[in-house]
Amino acid sequence: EGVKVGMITTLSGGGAGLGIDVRDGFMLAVKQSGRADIEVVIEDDQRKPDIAVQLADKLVQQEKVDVLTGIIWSNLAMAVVPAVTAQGKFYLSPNAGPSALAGKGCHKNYFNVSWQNDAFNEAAGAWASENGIGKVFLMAPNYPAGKDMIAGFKRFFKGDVAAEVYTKLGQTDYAAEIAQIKAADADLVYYFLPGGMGISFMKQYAGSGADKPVMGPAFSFDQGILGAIGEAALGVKNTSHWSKDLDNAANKAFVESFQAEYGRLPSLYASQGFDTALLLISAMGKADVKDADGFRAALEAAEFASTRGDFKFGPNHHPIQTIYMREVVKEGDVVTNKIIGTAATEHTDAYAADCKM
Amino acid sequence: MAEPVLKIEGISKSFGALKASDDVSLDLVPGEIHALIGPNGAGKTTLIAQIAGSLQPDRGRVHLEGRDVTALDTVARARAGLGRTFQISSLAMEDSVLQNAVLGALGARQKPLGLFARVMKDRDLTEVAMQALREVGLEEYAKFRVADLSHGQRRQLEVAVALTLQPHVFLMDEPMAGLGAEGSAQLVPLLQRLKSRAPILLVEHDMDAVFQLADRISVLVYGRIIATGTPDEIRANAEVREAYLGEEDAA
Amino acid sequence: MSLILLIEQLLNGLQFGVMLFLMSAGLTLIFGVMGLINLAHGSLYMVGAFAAAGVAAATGSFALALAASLAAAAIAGVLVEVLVIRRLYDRDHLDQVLATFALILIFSESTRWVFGSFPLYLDVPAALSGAVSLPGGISYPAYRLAIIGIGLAVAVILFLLISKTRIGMRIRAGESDREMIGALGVNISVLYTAVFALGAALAGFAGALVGAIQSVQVGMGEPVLILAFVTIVIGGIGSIKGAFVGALLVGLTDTLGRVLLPVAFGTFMDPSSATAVGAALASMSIYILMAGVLLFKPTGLYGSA
Amino acid sequence: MSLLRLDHVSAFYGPSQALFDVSLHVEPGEVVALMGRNGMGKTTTIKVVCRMLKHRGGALAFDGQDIARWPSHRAARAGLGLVPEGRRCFPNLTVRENLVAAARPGDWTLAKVAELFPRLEERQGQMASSLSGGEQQMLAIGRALMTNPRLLILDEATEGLAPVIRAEIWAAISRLKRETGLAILVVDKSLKELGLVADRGVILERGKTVWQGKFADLDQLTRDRFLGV
Amino acid sequence: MSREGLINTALVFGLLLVPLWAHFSDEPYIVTLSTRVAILALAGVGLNLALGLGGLVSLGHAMFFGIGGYAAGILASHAQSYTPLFEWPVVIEGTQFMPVIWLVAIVASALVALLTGALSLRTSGVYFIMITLAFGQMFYYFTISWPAYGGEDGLSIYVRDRFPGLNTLVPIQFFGLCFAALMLALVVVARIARSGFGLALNAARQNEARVRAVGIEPYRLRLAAFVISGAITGLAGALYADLNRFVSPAMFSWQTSGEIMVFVILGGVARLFGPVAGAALFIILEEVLGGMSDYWHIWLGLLLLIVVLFARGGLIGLIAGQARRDSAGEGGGHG
Ligand SMILES: Nc1ncnc2c1ncn2[C@@H]1O[C@H](COP(=O)(O)OP(=O)(O)OP(=O)(O)O)[C@@H](O)[C@H]1O
Ligand SMILES: Nc1ncnc2c1ncn2[C@@H]1O[C@H](COP(=O)(O)OP(=O)(O)OP(=O)(O)O)[C@@H](O)[C@H]1O
Ligand SMILES: [Mg+2]
Ligand SMILES: [Mg+2]
Repeated sequence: EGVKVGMITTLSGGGAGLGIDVRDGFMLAVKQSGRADIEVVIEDDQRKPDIAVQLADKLVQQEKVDVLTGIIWSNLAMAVVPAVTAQGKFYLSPNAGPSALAGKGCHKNYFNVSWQNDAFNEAAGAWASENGIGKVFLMAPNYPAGKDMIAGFKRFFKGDVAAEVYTKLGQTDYAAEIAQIKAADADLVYYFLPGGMGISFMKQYAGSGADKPVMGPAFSFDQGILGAIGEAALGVKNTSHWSKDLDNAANKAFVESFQAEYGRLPSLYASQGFDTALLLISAMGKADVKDADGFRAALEAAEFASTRGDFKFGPNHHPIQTIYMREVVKEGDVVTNKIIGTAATEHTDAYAADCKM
Repeated sequence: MAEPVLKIEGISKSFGALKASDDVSLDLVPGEIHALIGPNGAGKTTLIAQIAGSLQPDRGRVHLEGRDVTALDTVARARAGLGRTFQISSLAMEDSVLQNAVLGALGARQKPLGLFARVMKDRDLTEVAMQALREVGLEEYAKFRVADLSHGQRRQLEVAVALTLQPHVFLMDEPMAGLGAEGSAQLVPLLQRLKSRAPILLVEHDMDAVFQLADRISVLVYGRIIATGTPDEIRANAEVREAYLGEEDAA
Repeated sequence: MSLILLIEQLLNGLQFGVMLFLMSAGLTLIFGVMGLINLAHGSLYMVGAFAAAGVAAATGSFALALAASLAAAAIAGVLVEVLVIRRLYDRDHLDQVLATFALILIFSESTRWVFGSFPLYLDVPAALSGAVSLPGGISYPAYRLAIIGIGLAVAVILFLLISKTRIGMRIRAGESDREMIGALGVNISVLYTAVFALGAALAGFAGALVGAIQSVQVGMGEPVLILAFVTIVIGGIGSIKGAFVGALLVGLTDTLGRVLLPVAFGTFMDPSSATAVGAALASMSIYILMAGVLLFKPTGLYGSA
Repeated sequence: MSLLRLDHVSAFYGPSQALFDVSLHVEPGEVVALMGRNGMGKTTTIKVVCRMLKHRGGALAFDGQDIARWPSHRAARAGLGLVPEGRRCFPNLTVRENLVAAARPGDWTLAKVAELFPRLEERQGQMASSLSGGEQQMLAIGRALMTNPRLLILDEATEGLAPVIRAEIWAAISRLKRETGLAILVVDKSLKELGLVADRGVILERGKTVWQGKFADLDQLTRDRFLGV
Repeated sequence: MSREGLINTALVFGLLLVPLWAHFSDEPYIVTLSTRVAILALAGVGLNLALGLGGLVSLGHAMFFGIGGYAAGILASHAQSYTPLFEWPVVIEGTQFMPVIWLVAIVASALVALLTGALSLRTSGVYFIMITLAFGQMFYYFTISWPAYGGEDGLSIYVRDRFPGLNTLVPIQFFGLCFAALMLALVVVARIARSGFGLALNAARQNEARVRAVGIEPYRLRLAAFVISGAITGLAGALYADLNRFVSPAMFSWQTSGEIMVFVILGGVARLFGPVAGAALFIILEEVLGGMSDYWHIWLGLLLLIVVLFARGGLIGLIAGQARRDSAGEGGGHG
């Protein structure tokens, strides 16, 4: 008995790059597994929550899929996940881990294969404290995910906060904030500005004459983005559970085969898509998807060779994993990330305690 | 003389340095046609606009049937009984001729407009409207879109809409402009009849019509009234002849 | 907040305003002067940025990149005008909205098709990278100063073109009565194609200039489009002067709002809710500004009815 | 060779036919009056001549050239100067700008127009939208003259003008005719004045030419029948 | 019956029969899609009243759509968590009872329309477009950064709200509700269009001075039209919230306003059934093209372009073949 997977992800419009990477990573793993009994129905949510909800309805009601996956954005996940898990479907998150779904809103059929939103930030906070950072300047867009990220950093950071600035979602000019940074008394600038916002900020920061070191979660420094920022990002530190130079066999094979298949370097998102498919395949080997309890147990066991090395689930079905500190370097002509240390080992998210499954 | 229906006192209006109305006083008594003539740019339309309320005078008052309406806006003045025709046709171009006339009747009724009842099925309104169209000779065109009318026909409709308002005073800004001889010939007796219903303040450059129709004529030059009198007096007035009529017409 | 910082923020506001002016100049030209609502203006902006990024990557020259942005956007403008826009002048605004909305879809996805889904690299030229010191101890990015200069120059040239030249008169005449200006012997189609190309080129130029310090990616045009509309509406549609004043107002309001509002709320609220509330209000500030201006001046600061 | 020649022209507004069979010609230096009651197709004929409305049947020539397929700006450059019905000044331009926007070099200059209509010179910097009706009419005539046409087309050019000004305009038209030999096609309601300047007359009735001839030959019967006078 | 009448009848039956067929052949997604068409058409019907009849090109109707949606979302979330909405001055509880939710949605959006309309209607033309956009954007940014109801994450209604006598969770039954609401709105708008109010409103769009001169104040007409229009779109928003069992600030975004407007223009401005035809076509295109390639927006764009350029008066204008209001203006000419 095979498994029918419904993938809702962003394939058109702004942010399509992330969805395409998740899809490509996922499909690569499916292809490599050689299993003919996995059927994947892929739908484009255009990054619109209402479309995502309707696609979920379609996949559940009409396509009768067993497992859903693919969503990139927290707000879309919040729209879709509760509804589909309530209908008895499994949801495997290849990206986005809103706190609500890790804590009070956790569900036995919801598995996060990427990270809880706060994780990278918590690790960064811990790392900053350990490395003698006394005062930070914090910045994020003024929306829930932005506030979560900053809260995550502060949770593990023991020093002082020089200033906390929330910017407009989608803002492109950061001159005013950079002036504040220059004037602020801080040892480090920590920011979360996903997508184009981060690119704009980093380019403007580099040309501004400001010299405070910069750090952030991996999202703002992933491969797809580094290409656009270029050398302006050199030296920036960022936290991630994955990097293409991670030294394990699974990852090496993944990086190589991804490049061979698609002709580009894999991104964080591609690795997450890949791992998500591996998890699914590992569970299929042990139980039939129609046997929900058995299949769930198989998922919980998470016995697959993750690209990030060791992988296991915590009690709220969120990963317990090592988070690394990376630095942006130049390798030949390519600006890319290199692991320089470990920010947190066996990191567990802060919401597990609230989760009553 | 009877109590004036419309009375304006000391109206002044400037645009920058230009005095478009300069202390103008004028009245209109029941049953008369009072023609306002004067060179182009003398301030006739500006004066009409101030009487109708679309332009506020700098100074001066407008009384309608003894009531001071200076503070009222266009809408309120229309409701108080001022019926205006525009110098440049001002109609709902996509609507039919009849719809334009019904709109007038609807406004004149001064009741709530109605949200759900079919207005074109309202006998009271359509009858008033058709009557007005008949009077100007447009009844055959009732179903035409205004956009499909010729220029002259639009002028006729402009008058018809004013009729549907059943106003207490007509303000007519060049109703003859653009009408051919035939149209003028039709309009002259109509205005003659109308004046017994409500007096008419008539702005017109068609001197044949003015001398035929007017009971009184006021001449406006550079925003000032330089003469008021019967047609014969005006015709004989040297100043008017020089400023406006020219020698030939006066001859 | 220190005085120096405040001055620097004022400069930032000015600079943001000039940047907005560059984006909106072409829009107000096309929108006000030709009476056409061109939602695809943002797409032309994007075309310029992508062309610049492509050429910069191939040649390494920023000057060539700027030239390419002008050329590419102008060509795109001519194509769009000839194939689509010219059929829309006689239509009402709604058809223009729908058609140019369709153009956005086509432009965005075609660009993604050609260039992929990832942002492109475009950086400021070496000569203008880094900061210069201004009197008073302010260090300010050289590139942003250059933007201010270019924006001012464009403003002056456009203003003269529209208000003082015969071409400008014809364009404005065509706006109020296309048929009539044609009947007087002016080939308005050619003129309009040229104006549209000029507007497009300005958009593309702005896209390249701004792209160097922001991100060059698909969809970059849409937020800019809204901002540019806000700008020209505040200034009064069709008025180059209005676009300029509007841009400065928007730039200053936005910048100072971002900086000052959180501080202001901080005086009577706890810091973290003050920053959140302040930031929320700051993100609405330009819309509040626009609504406010329109309430007192229903046709914008320099608009005619 | 006729300066302007229409042979059996027909024209439509959407589905409805407005011109059925219009033939007329204007010779160089000649003033032709186009007459007819309201709605008979005078303006439509003029729109066809100026290429603002496409005609469907018949032939159309200006100065011996077939202009049937020309766009309006080309016809204008060939020498057609239009004073349209309803004035159509550019409201968002100043008086001066209205005059110079489409001007072409020739005898008519700003100074000469100012001489003809001193009022326009006084109002130079004012927006055309705020001109009085008559001032706009003067502007429209001035604007057409500034293009230095060979055939001036006047559609109700004296509508709404004060008698003195009207007389001035008629005088100006006579002068134009006499001194410059400009050909003129004129639509007007006032037969008396037309009689003073027009060499020939053409009468339209329901989109057809029903009478053409020396203006002097226009008899009372024809007037009664087609013009309602 | 006129050609347009036939099209309208066909649209009603099409919109009714397709989901019924889908229901019986177990294609629930098609029922959902039809429901979406009905709801978006309803939003468009609201806008069309302001836009088609009144000439009020509002780029802020997402505001009402969002308010309707949030009315539903907020009431339902309070009902689900058993926390009152207000405790002072009177205790107001949340509810999952649709009629109450609809009423709240209609009243709330009408009130907001009254307020924003009273201010916006002082401007006209493009300025009106932009000031309505501004109000919409204010709501958008407000909801994004307002944490109480989820901010950008939005708000889930876990179980669809209830309607007495129906099981709203069954797609076809919920569709029935939405369809009924759409039909009701169409009847209301059709009556308004032919009423004295409609005549005057329509005339005010064409010539404001004329309407004033007959003693009718255009401002009030427009304000009334704007309020009714906003209320209808607000109702659509409430239904949309229940369709998705989810609301988010995206409902307030200018793109939503734009899409509603696209439905109206696509179908035919000022045509009673224009929004219905437009919404149906748009959703069908989205479904059909969406499956074809990652770059399907290109094809969507091209199709829209073809419709505007070659089908004047929108889809209905194309089929019904009558000249639309502006097209008879000056006849042919050049260009
Ligand atoms: N808004 C305005 N701004 C400046 N000047 C104006 C404005 N409105 C009118 N004028 C001027 O005021 C004068 C009077 O104009 P008005 O339209 O009242 O003239 P009129 O007597 O009706 O002339 P006509 O017989 O030609 O219609 C004109 O010189 C005109 O240019
Ligand atoms: N834009 C239009 N669309 C449809 N029909 C029109 C249009 N313009 C004019 N018509 C019709 O064409 C016919 C001729 O109109 P035209 O304007 O040529 O008349 P005219 O002789 O100039 O009359 P007038 O003396 O009133 O100006 C009229 O019956 C009119 O109803
Ligand atoms: Mg006048
Ligand atoms: Mg005519």
